[in-house]
Amino acid sequence: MTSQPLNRRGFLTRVAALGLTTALGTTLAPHLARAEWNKAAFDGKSTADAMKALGASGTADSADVQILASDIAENGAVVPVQAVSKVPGTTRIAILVDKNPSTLAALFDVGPDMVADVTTRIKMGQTSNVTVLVEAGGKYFTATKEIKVTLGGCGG
Amino acid sequence: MTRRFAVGLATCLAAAGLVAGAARAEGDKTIEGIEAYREALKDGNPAELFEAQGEELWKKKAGPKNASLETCDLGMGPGVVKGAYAHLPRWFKDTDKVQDAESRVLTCMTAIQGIDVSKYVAAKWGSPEKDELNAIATWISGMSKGDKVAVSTAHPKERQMFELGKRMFYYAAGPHDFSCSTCHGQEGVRIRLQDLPYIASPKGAAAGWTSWPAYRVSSGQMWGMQWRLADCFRQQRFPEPIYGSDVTVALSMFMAATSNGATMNTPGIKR
Amino acid sequence: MRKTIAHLAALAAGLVLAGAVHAADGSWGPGADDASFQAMLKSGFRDAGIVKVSRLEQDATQAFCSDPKFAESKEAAKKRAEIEAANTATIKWPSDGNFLGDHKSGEKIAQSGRGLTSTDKADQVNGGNCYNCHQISKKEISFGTIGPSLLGYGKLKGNSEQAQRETWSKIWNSKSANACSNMPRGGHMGILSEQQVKDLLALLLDPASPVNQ
Amino acid sequence: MGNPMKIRAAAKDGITEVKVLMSHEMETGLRKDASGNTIPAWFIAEISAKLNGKQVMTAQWGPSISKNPFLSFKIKGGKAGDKVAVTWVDNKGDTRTDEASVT
Repeated sequence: MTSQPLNRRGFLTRVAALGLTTALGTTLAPHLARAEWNKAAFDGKSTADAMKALGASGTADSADVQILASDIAENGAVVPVQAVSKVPGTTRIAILVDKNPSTLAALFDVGPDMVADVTTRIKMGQTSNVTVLVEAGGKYFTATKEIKVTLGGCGG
Repeated sequence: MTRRFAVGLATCLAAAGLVAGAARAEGDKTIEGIEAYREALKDGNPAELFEAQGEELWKKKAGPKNASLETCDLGMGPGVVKGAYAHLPRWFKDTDKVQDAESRVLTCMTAIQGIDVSKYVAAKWGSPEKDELNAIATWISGMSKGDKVAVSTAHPKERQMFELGKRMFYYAAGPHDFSCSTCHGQEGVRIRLQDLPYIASPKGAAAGWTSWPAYRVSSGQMWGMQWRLADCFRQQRFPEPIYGSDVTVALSMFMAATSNGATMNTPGIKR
Repeated sequence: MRKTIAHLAALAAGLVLAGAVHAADGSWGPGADDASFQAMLKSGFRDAGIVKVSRLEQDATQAFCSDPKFAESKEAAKKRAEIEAANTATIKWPSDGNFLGDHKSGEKIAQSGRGLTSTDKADQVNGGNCYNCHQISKKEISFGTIGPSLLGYGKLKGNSEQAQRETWSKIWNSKSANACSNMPRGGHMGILSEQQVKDLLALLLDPASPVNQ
Repeated sequence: MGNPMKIRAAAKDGITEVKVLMSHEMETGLRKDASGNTIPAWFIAEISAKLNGKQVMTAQWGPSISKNPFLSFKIKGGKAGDKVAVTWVDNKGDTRTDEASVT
């Protein structure tokens, strides 16, 4: 267990105070990933928008891409989604929720040491299509599934 | 219960017959979907994050006496946490009261750490104070995971608490005439898509008692039984039950003792 | 409504005493150890938001139904009928004689479970809580089952004045027909306005309502 | 620096499955507080994992990931006793790393 050295936190706090960070605060955040945080893609308001920002063109549905999720989510705050690609040479997997204000939920770089099989939990504001987008060898493949979001509890 | 329910609604029941076939097919699909959803959630319960916090709080020196809670007696002797939750609520000699895990922790915070717990009792749900209490209860409950519920009603005060809880369960009041039993007084019904355990039955009591504290995915919050009960009362349109008060312990006693023999599955995960 | 409660509280006090006799066989339950129970209620709750502890005071119907074993018994038959009659007497019929409002508004009221909780504001428009317990429109798959399905309700029941009056009395004061119904007394307890009850009636009875499609 | 993560890593048939629970609010930036002010976005933006010090997984997240996030992924190779380290960085620049042994 290691935690952030205090001096850098202090620095970031000061930076934030000066208003140098953007609304999403990513400009000066340290980067672990190879790529910069893809603001344009995460700002996408629809699947088409986000795909465009990700450079995905000529996408095609593929049986080698799987989206595993229940048909109905009892609560939109937590919707488990598993994304699997059997496409050889998969390098990226994205999970997109068409009707969310921020359509792109997650973007995984699939390196040589990784199996193209990831599970996470997403928020869904309403019933929507959820798409798994896979990039392999410069080509793009998708699988889409509608997940219904229901109102649970007493609504009070 | 079934009878009084049926009387006034006979006409409506006839209407239901008309469409039951179509509704059932649709309903089955819905239930299947919900089952799959619940199954997927079980894989990683964020309650674990709160258990870790609770353990840390238990072991951390705090309060005017700068002491940890590690000598707190939860009924199995000072410092024994393993298995304690499965035997709570119970009567404690030092307080001459029946206490659940959460009210007992308040006693220990007062006696061992010298903390004035009134601020914890008064604090709103979701406040840092209540979050601490919830985390501690979560950890304590996890230390009984897999144990059989074994709550005693042998002591007269335990017996009394059980009976008072049972009576409270059926107490109807407020603008909606709701009691606990309005929703939890019969087998196999639900609110919206939420299954409602019939808490006066051993199976239903177990479904409730053995799965709280639970992580609520709807709010991303960790709820102990005290919070669970408080929110039931809120939706019953009742005033707010005071944290750790007899009325909350009595209901817990009724539920826990009714579920005796069931296996603790805490902390749980819920919608 | 407050007046009614105060009035009925007196009745309730009488009932509680009667209960003590019924529980004299040594068992617990209502009537037994009443002092402890009242002390527990008094020390166990506090005001929260718009909800005051005075809400714990029961009217005669609530007190009677809080002992379901007795309330369902043969001995209680007379009392049950009295309670139903008292509740029937509270029903206020639509002031302009029109029973049916707008079914679309009715659907919204049926969907809403808001109102009168400690986290609601005083100006919150109360919902009917209907879908919490009933299937109503086919489109809504998230419905409860504490009450019977109301899908096709008007199709079966028709839209005669008698059907309207029966449905109105059920929503206005459910305890008029069944002393200990699980259903709230929407009109009587001031949960729903007259217009809201009209809209709910339209949802259930209007041939154009999705309930009857 | 947030609260500790919970990491479980289990090796089976040459694949190590890693399950991670993180403690984070994951605010969308769209919600309003009681007084009507927008609660600023605050979410884990980047996440990565190392197996015995070698980077094996990187991802970018947006505010559509649930509060107290859960992530499960699979690494080729790995055996009991290997170390899996997971690091997140949020949009405020806060970061946390936790480690677990493969079982």
